[in-house]
Amino acid sequence: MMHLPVYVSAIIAFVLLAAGSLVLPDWAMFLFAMALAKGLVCLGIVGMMRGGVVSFGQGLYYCLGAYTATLVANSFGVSDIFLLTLISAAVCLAVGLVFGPLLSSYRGIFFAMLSLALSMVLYGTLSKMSFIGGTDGLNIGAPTFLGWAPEGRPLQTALYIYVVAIVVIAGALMRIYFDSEQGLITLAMRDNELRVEYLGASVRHVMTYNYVFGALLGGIGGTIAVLALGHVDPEFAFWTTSGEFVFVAILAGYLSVPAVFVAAIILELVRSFSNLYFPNTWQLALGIFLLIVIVALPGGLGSLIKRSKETDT
Amino acid sequence: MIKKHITGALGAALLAGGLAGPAAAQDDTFKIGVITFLSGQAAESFGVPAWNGGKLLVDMLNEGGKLPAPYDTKGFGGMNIEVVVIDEAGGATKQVQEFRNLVQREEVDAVVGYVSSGNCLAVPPVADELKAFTILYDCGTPRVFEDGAFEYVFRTAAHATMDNVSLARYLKSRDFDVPSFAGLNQDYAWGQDSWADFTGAMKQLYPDAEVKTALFPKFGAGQYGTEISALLRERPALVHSSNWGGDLQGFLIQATARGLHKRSQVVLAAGDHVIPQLGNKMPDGIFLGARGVNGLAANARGGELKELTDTLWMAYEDEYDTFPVQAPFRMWQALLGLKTAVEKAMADNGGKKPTDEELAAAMKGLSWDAPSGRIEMMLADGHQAIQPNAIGTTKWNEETGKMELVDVEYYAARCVNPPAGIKSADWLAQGFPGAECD
Amino acid sequence: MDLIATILVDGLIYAGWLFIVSVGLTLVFGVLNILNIAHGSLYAIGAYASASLVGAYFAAGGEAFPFGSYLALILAAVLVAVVLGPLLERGLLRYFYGRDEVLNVLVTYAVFLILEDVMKLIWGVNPYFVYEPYTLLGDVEIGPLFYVGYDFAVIAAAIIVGLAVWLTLNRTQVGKVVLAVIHDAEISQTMGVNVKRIYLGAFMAGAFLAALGGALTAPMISVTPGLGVNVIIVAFAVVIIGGLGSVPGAAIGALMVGISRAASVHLVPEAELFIIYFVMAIVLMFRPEGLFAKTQARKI
Amino acid sequence: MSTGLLEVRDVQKSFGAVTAAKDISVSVPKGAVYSLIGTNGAGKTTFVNMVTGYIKPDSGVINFGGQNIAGLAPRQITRLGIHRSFQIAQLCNELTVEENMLVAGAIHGTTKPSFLRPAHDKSARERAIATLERFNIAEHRNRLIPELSGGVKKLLDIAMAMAGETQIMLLDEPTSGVAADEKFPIMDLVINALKAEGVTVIFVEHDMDIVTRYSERVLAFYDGQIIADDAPDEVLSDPEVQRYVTGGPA
Repeated sequence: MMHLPVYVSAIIAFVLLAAGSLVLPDWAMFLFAMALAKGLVCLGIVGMMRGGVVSFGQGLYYCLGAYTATLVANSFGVSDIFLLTLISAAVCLAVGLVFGPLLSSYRGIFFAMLSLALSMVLYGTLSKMSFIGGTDGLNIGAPTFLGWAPEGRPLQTALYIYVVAIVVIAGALMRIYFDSEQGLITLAMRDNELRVEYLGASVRHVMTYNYVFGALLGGIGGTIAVLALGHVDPEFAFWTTSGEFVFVAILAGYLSVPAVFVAAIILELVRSFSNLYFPNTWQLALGIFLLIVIVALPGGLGSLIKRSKETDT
Repeated sequence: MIKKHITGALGAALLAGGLAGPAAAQDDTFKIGVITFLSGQAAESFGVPAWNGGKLLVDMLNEGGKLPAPYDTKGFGGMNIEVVVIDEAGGATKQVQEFRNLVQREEVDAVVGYVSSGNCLAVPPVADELKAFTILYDCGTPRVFEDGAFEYVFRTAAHATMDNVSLARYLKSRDFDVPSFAGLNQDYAWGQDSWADFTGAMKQLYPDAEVKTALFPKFGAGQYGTEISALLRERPALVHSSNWGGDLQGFLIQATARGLHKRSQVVLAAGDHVIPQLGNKMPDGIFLGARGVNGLAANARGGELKELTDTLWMAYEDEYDTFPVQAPFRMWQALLGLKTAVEKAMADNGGKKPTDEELAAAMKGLSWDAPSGRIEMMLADGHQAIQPNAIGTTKWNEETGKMELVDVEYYAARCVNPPAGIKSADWLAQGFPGAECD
Repeated sequence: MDLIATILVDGLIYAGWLFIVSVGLTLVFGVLNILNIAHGSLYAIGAYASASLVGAYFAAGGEAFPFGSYLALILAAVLVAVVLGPLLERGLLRYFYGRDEVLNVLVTYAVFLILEDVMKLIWGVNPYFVYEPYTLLGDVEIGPLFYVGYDFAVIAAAIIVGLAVWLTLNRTQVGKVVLAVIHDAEISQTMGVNVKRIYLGAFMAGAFLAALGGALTAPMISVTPGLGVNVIIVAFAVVIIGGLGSVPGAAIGALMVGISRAASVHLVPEAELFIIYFVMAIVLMFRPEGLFAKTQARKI
Repeated sequence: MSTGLLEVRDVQKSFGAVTAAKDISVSVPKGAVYSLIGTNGAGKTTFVNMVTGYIKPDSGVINFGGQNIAGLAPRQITRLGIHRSFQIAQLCNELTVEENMLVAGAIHGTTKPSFLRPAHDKSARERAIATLERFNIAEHRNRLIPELSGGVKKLLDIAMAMAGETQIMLLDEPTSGVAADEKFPIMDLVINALKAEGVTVIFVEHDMDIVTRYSERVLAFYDGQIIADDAPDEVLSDPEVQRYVTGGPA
């Protein structure tokens, strides 16, 4: 069990991913940037999965982050990507802190459904608000980077590097958290809440932490996605969007952090190419792919990568 | 760090598979990316009929000599037309991604697409960023060019304000008494905007009419029992709806069964496309438009464009056993506009395949004939089309067993569309300044 | 007519429809512990099948006895259950029993995606209509309002379905066995219950009810692609409100949603879209597991 | 009767029509070893559950170190120093023995559980292994829970409860699910380890040999009431106890 320290693997990951900006064609760089942004949201779900719950409503924060960034950019003329990310993250953190304690006493399908209901309420509200575009949504201009306003390929590259940096930092922090004492308590709670409560730890607190981290990551992911995309609409909070996030999380499993981002990229590629080659039956192709993944990889991609524990009893 | 290697290898393998995109189009072919609904609710009413019509046109153009002049030349300026079709379902995020893929991976020469106004708002900034020539062929929201300006993006169909202004004018010209009216529209931007446009136009033409309930059932609701009860209770003289597709069919079936059309005049902003499916289940005496002189209204019009209209009509009926409604007409006006622009650009550049810049320059302010009438790129600095419109009344012909459109009124493009330089909402609020009606 | 009476009648009609589409979902969850997103697809397939079957009935000279089309409607639902029930349950779902609930939601989501396209491959994208059954039962005049007799037939169908399910579960031998399986599948197995058969039966019943909902709705709508998406989310809300796995819960949930929605359309039309989530959020706030949920067994 | 570490006074609890605890009053002095006997449903586990916060009594007072803990959450009671083990060992099946112990250590460390400090820290592991060694199960440290024998599971369950500053330990049937020949060795191990740390012990037991051998005082439960509270020999020779609990003279 020799492990490189987290920061070393983070630097390696950053260099490898950043090198992509030199070789990837434009469309792929965009696809990767989107996939990584969505991967951040999924990483939040993975954090909750470690505690035994799955949010079917992460679209709430993805959408909230994206709308916050767009409204701030459009009403106050803020275009700096760092500032926008910070503001959206702060808003999502605040909302997460409100809903986190509320949701922390729900488990299983009820947690999934209540989180879904919350995101559907946002979806419904935004759809009704025609003064901010209603169902058509809003556009947001290209971001600037501390005063630098690139266009074309440099813009794509800058955005991509930005996403990569955030992904690597968030990934490393989550890895540290997963391996920490709190992280182990989360895993224990997934197994046996009663035990954890009778050891004197609050299951609800742990649930709340994980939910709030998920909210934060969801908001950051949504902000980056909207800046890359240039457009946000209430669909960001629709249940099918959240469903995709859950799918990526399940595809990745909860063992490995890099697997989350690999899974996100795989899903984007599969979707894009099935769209192109089977325009009439892409949903069928996607559905079959989903089933194959669930059947063939019960522990997720991460279980392929991570050392497998001896479980023969 | 074994996991890094494996993930790296996996990524690389996927990438290698993914990056090997098809080669760029040859100089003797013109490749267009077509995005339209192939699944979901808009597939049946718009996406599929539009592309059914488009396919016919592309085949006829590639063969050459199948259409009346000036469209009797082969392909686009002699180039063969090649098409990549993408499903529009799946939301704006997916569409922006697919747009990039079409332009950068498939290297299409032009993109023609988008029914959903959300997608029409999301795509143009990207099109400009990529400098990719793009035609929005169907969507209705005025916001595309009223809230922004785009170099490479054109819309070859009039925006939705026209539909509701025409309806109000139709009521007025037929001296229809409207003491009160109510609305039932789908709960998303299209329905909300249509209702706002209709009430705006009515305020000018029927300032005393009382506005009763405005219902916005969920998109795809299917069940309108409660809404119909509300409309029956309120007894408005007129019920406005911009519903389309399954939502419109469901509403009409349920409303007709409960006699709503006998109590209130029903007016439909875009109702023509359900006629082939509903047949005599569509009650007589409904006022409806087709978002342009499309479908039955175009067929009844005759005149100079009869030959072109008949070409579409007959080819479509031959192939699909039903007559073309609004969607294929709009696809034709987009593709014929593209053909005109390509050929104009080639005349200017000495016959080479035009670049996106040359195409955009040629398209700007262009006008051309389509089965739906003269299309003029009049608004938004030559990027937004206006076109004539028509409203008619449904009447079932027992002898032929077909639904007909009677008492059709045709409106000149400049009568029901705002002039350049004014937003449609302002144009409505100010009482249609600059409207040129015959 | 009084506004309140209108709201009640409209609400009841909608609730009847809601109950039929959600009771199958709650039954399948109760027995198999699977929250089936593909329930929406089964609903849509039921609508298509009934459109085809009723269409065929009239094409074969059914005009002579138009009421036979109601049999065709029900037969369509039976067909869907007999063909797709075993295919999905034996062919796929049984491999996922006992696995994580949320994972199983994803499995059925995949089935939902697949079935969406399969429907398109079978029936194309053109709409199907079978309005004959809708108008056969004549009008009902209540005060100044007209209703269609069929609306009340849907309420009747909902009551029959509810009673049938409840009586089967609580008053028959089969029902007792099913309840035993719901309580503890493993123990039932050791006591000689053929759990496999119960699972298959329950899933087929659920599929039948979903398809029946679609079949009964088909005459009042145009059957087009995308029908299933909207149904599933409403049905989810109803069963969550009522408590997953509870038949009376589905009935109460349907009534609550139906009547509050009708009130909203008549009084505050702007709120219609929220009302269902609003009711759901309120109920969950006070009863985290829904109104009629089974209490969870204690661990010690 | 008011010097005990744990003072239970007039505690009542009923579930619907069933009375699970009727006027329960007990005083347990510091360092004592008490056992609870009674048939199933007599109220022993209800007593344990009320003291540890799993069930809230309808009325009455449970005093611990001068504080009424009736109605507090299990977590809060645990934090005060009252720990328990379970009839069915409550362990995390997907973790190894050592990791289970690390969880307990992380929660009861000198500082609050950290988001940054690695759970598998060297010192944390050393502490975990030391505790495992005290209960003689260190050799199993890298195995997963489902691979363990019933006895080892019980020991781990108790070892985890001992990670904190335990003052009172309630053992709910420590020898149930344990092979017959392991029962005495396990009880020896557990009682000695607990006594060595001065922990007050209350255990629920059906085996009267274990009761007489290990406990200083016995509480006999019948129908939600305590029918005897005395030294083991006295209680076991009590005719009422013989009639309702042990089923005949011992």
